[in-house]
Amino acid sequence: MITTRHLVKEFGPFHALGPLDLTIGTEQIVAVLGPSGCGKSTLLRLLAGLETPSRGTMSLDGSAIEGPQEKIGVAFQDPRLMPWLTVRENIALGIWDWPRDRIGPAVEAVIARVGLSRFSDALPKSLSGGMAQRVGLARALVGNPRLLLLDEPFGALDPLTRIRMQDHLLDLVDASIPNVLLITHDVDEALVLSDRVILLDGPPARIRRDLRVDLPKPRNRTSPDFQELKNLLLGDLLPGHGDPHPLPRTERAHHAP
Amino acid sequence: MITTRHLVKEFGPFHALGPLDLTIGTEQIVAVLGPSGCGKSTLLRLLAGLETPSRGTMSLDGSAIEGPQEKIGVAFQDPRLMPWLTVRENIALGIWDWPRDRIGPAVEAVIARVGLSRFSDALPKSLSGGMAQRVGLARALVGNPRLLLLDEPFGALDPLTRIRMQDHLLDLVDASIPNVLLITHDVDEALVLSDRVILLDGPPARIRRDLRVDLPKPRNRTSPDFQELKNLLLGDLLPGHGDPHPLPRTERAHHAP
Amino acid sequence: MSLREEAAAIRTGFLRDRKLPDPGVLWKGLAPFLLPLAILALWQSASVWHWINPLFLPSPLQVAEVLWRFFSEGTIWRHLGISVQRVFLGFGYGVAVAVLLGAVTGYSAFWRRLIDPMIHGLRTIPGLAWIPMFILWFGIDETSKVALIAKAAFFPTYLNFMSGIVNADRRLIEVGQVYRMTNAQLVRRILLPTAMPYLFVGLRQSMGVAWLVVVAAEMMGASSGIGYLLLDGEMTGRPQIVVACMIIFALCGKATDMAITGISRRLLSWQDTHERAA
Amino acid sequence: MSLREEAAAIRTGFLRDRKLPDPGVLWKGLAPFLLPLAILALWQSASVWHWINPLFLPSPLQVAEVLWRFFSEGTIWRHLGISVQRVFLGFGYGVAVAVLLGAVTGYSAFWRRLIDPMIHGLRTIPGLAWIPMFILWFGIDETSKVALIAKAAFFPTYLNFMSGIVNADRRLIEVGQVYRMTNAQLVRRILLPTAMPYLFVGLRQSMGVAWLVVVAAEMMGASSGIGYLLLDGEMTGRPQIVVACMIIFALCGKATDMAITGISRRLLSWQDTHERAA
Amino acid sequence: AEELKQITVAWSKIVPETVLAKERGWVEEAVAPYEVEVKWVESLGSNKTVEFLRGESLDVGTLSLASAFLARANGTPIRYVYWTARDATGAPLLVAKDSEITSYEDLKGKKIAATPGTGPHVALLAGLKKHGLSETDVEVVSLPHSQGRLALATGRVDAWSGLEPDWSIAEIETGATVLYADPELAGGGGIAIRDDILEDHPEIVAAVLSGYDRARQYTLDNLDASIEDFAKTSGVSLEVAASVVRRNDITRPALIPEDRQALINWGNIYNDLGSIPADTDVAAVVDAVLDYDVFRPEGSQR
Ligand SMILES: Nc1ncnc2c1ncn2[C@@H]1O[C@H](COP(=O)(O)OP(=O)(O)OP(=O)(O)O)[C@@H](O)[C@H]1O
Ligand SMILES: Nc1ncnc2c1ncn2[C@@H]1O[C@H](COP(=O)(O)OP(=O)(O)OP(=O)(O)O)[C@@H](O)[C@H]1O
Ligand SMILES: [Mg+2]
Ligand SMILES: [Mg+2]
Repeated sequence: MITTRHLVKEFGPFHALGPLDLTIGTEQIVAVLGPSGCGKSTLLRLLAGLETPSRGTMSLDGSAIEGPQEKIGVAFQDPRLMPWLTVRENIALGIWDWPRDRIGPAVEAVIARVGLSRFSDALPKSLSGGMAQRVGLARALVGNPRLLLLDEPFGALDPLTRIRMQDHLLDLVDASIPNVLLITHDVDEALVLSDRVILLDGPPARIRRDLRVDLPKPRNRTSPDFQELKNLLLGDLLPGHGDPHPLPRTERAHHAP
Repeated sequence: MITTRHLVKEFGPFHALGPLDLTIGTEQIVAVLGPSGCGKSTLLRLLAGLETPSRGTMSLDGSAIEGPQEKIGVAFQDPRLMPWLTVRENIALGIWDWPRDRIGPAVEAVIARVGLSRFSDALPKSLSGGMAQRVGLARALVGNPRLLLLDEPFGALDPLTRIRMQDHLLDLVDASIPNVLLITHDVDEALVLSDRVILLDGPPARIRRDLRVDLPKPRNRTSPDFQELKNLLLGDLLPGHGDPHPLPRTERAHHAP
Repeated sequence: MSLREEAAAIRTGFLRDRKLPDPGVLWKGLAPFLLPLAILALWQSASVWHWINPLFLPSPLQVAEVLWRFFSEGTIWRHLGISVQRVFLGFGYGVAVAVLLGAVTGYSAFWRRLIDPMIHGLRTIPGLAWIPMFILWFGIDETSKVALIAKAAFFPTYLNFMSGIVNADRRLIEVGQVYRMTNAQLVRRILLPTAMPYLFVGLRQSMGVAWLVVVAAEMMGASSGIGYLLLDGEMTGRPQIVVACMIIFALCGKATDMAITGISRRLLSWQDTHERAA
Repeated sequence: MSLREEAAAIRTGFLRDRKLPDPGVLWKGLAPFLLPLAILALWQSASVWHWINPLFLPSPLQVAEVLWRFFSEGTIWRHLGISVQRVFLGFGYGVAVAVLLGAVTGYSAFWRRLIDPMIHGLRTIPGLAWIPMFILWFGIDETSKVALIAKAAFFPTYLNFMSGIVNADRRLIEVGQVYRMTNAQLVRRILLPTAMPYLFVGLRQSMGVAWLVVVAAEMMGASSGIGYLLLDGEMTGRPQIVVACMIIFALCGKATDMAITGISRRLLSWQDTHERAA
Repeated sequence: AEELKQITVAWSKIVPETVLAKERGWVEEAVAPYEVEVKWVESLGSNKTVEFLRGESLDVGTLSLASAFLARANGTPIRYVYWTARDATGAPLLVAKDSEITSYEDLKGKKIAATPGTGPHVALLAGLKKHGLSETDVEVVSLPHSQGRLALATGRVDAWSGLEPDWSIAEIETGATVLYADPELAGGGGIAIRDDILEDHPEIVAAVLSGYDRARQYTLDNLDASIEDFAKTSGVSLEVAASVVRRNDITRPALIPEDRQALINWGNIYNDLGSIPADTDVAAVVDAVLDYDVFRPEGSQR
């Protein structure tokens, strides 16, 4: 349960976000969409307690967020691995305060799920981009957080790996994670995974559309309801979506008959 | 014109790539697809002259590649901006050896094309992920290279910005850039932009499929030819694509009737 | 603004910035002086209640008297001037050579293999042992003093700068390589800026060391300078002069250190570091 | 293998690794000795052809004689042993305090404001001026010598380590904060490893400085040690002893430096730096 | 020989005559006819002076007799030509006020401070030998003179072999007393000159010495004023200055044959100590370093 009231973030003279009033309740996965640089990561960082708001308040499960809260998992936009730790040790950082005998099995399990068992002793400098991203994701997931903040977690993954990771996320959400905030640029991904889509505009980030996704799960991408929602969102994201003229050429081609 | 013969790359005991025999001739844009960690970036880095092959040879326009060659533009998988330089200065690095009075206009032009005119004096630490990626892209483009090596250059961009960038790339290719090697995870993007798609498997990276894309330009995503190629590639990338059972649940949903 | 809103605004710092004086500013300004003042108080008590033999540690009052005399008579300025000149010249020469050599050995493995091991051997030869050679090579005038200071100032900057370049991030260097920068360009545009944080640590240490060896340098046939004053106080058994000189050294050192950190803060503002709270 | 393939394989290094001896290995092994040997040759020529007054610079032969006597008579071992002990103890204490304090002031702005400015003032007070106080506080036995060395060894490690922590990448620190690490954990798991490259530069300098101040420390109530030997040679005007001691200092310093860099290479193998070619 | 354009001469705060000569410009006056410039360099102790002489950065230095011997024996070509002050004894061994040590024998197992290589150190070792003790019966700790004085005052050492002005400071400020001083090691300080200067420019050297000697004469004639001057320039208290100046014998500046034996005594100890090459002919070195002819005051008995 997240609430923000008149939340504003300024970096010096630069107005990056808000005022934002937002309430996230029982929706398990909330997807956040928006143009590059609009303030999505800033919102996520505020909720993670890593930025202090310039004005306004925010709270998680009733208590004010004034710094990093307990049991939150964050996958940053960049992998942020400790270069001196192996894959296994990097993931273990997410549960550093667990009893020692529980850390090992938990880490091995999540390493297997992100498909990096062969690389558990590798150092970050020898990982590929997508592998590093999965390690960052694994570190966010391993602690069974009550709130999971994911900043474009699947951006550097190939289709199959991406689907596997999405599945793993859905499994975890079914099992234990009550709230997920997922930043993505992929409208399909947002509609397949989430219960609600928040479309931001900015900077400064403001809510442009707040969409409940009430489609049955698992989602059917070819259903008319799905297509309707998708067109709605694409219409917001791509000005002139639908009519051929003001669009750039690749998009024009996309929608040619 | 790129040729590799028996190209092999090993990192210590780890066999990352090859043996790879590849010839890229008149195709303007070649897309490289493949699972995460299969060796795509390694191939690109070899061609950029940043890694020495363990075995085999490679050549560009007839002369052996034994280090970075002249007039090559590279957008790395991570933005790699110099943290002490502004956006403008970072982009100018790509043409540091140009006469001073030509640098300024060239940089301003490309900044405008990547949509960062407002931020030309910003330092990297105050950029969003997608903005940083565009700066990295701009640095690769600014010098009118004869070979452009792009490692997932649009991964962190929203749909509209992505389309704008793709368009810009196509404009440049039409105007002046003879060869582009584009690594991407997006099958649609590969088919919309490229003349040839190389699908890698690995590690070690080997060519699994080498596909000429002979569709008319601009590409029509809804045409049956396009769909056929797309299904072919997805079939390679997603094992069991087409039959419902062995697939994970999101993909299953995707292809439900 | 509603009462509740105002409360929230105050809590989140919106109003505090505008209306109330920030206690943080006061603390930031005063903090550096608390410890020296505490030590001064302790020292004063020690001499009032005779905890310490005054032969060793003169009272603050005695020292203050000496300082007062130094500055009111104005004799100190000549000494200070010449010492500052020696320190700055020695620092300048030492650091210039260190930056040049550090760039070369940091960047080129060839030169590093050839020169660097030797330098680390020389680094641990005590200054005292060099003095006869410096007298031989440079005589006993200003040259030898400046050279001795330069030699000492060389090492910290060299080692730090060289390490900064060796430790530079491969990923940024590759950018320069892809765009076929010449070695000089690579050093100037990429390695030097990346190594800047190290360089400044080195410069701060070199400056500190330059002040430290002034005394040794002024043992070499000087009759002016703060180091000379200190030596003189020591030889003729006047601890109050020694302590007064120590204080002057501390203040001079502090002043030059603040100048360097001031410059570094400006030049390194691009760093994405974290100002951690109390 | 075809002829063309073989040629290509040799060119790309495939075969060379296996069949031909690598000239690089020889060069790497010999390079560090070239410069010292050149200097030795120069020195020998200088004394053979009398370029330098032998009063100042004894001939290599004279120095070798002294060294030979030192080692054949065995007296040197006692001196070397006691000096090594002083250096190691002083280095150990100084560095331990530096790491602790550096972690605290590097991490906490509160403590940094309070303590750090004072330390940089103290840093520039010459060692000579401290000696009376060290005698007062620690007497003239081993304690005061070790303390003087520890004081000198403290500063480089402190400044480097503190700077390393202050310069730490915000993005990695945030990871620790998100997972609510305690301050101690954050320092141990994130700040300390990030600051490690700086720490090792500091350690190398501290060790160097420890060797440098042995002489000053052994001025203070010693009757053994390499520094004492050097002083004695100096006071009685025997340059061959002075130079012999300088060589011993250089070798000792080099040995300890190599030990530290060896450890650092091992601990820092995770770094993504670039080994640049000649 | 080349023309001499400049002559570098030493002064020392603890040798009042040199200060006087420098401040009044008497040396400059004396060498004026030869058109040489005078450059003054302050001496911070005998061994520094030797270093400067050896490095040809100094032509005329002030140092102790024993140091001149040591330098010569170790190959520095200098000659000792003039006494600025004679001591009746070698450096004294001092003990703290009310010390329980009343005889040399009490020193057994005690800590004694001295600066290695200096006259006081040698005097200490000679004294030990004379009293049937060896270096290993006591603990000799090396400390610079001023710190030895402090160490004695604070009880860190039991005895200290010292030198002026620390000797007087210790006596006056902390009540230290002399336990023993050896008349056979009579010595003192004076002027030494590099051989080459002496050979090439004897007349200029003579002129410099006459400048120093004028200051000595003046001091003898105006003792109280000199003490005050000395206190002022050196920074020691008036009482200490008086003690130092009065203890110095400045009435006999010329070298005399009796000086030879005193220096041979020093030389033998240095030889025993190993501070000079083992095969040194002490007497020969003494004869080489002492030069009786360079300075002759008008109307002296020789
Ligand atoms: N410096 C290195 N040392 C050791 N192994 C490496 C190194 N660089 C890459 N590898 C390994 O080589 C393989 C290929 O890496 P590469 O970066 O080329 O993958 P990729 O295809 O670009 O993957 P992604 O799509 O995730 O970026 C990976 O398994 C990686 O672990
Ligand atoms: N530390 C900072 N200092 C100044 N400006 C900042 C800072 N961090 C972010 N900004 C600015 O705030 C705006 C929003 O940044 P943010 O990272 O939240 O974007 P985003 O929506 O995540 O974009 P992307 O999709 O490209 O990652 C950007 O214009 C950025 O320039
Ligand atoms: Mg972002
Ligand atoms: Mg890659």
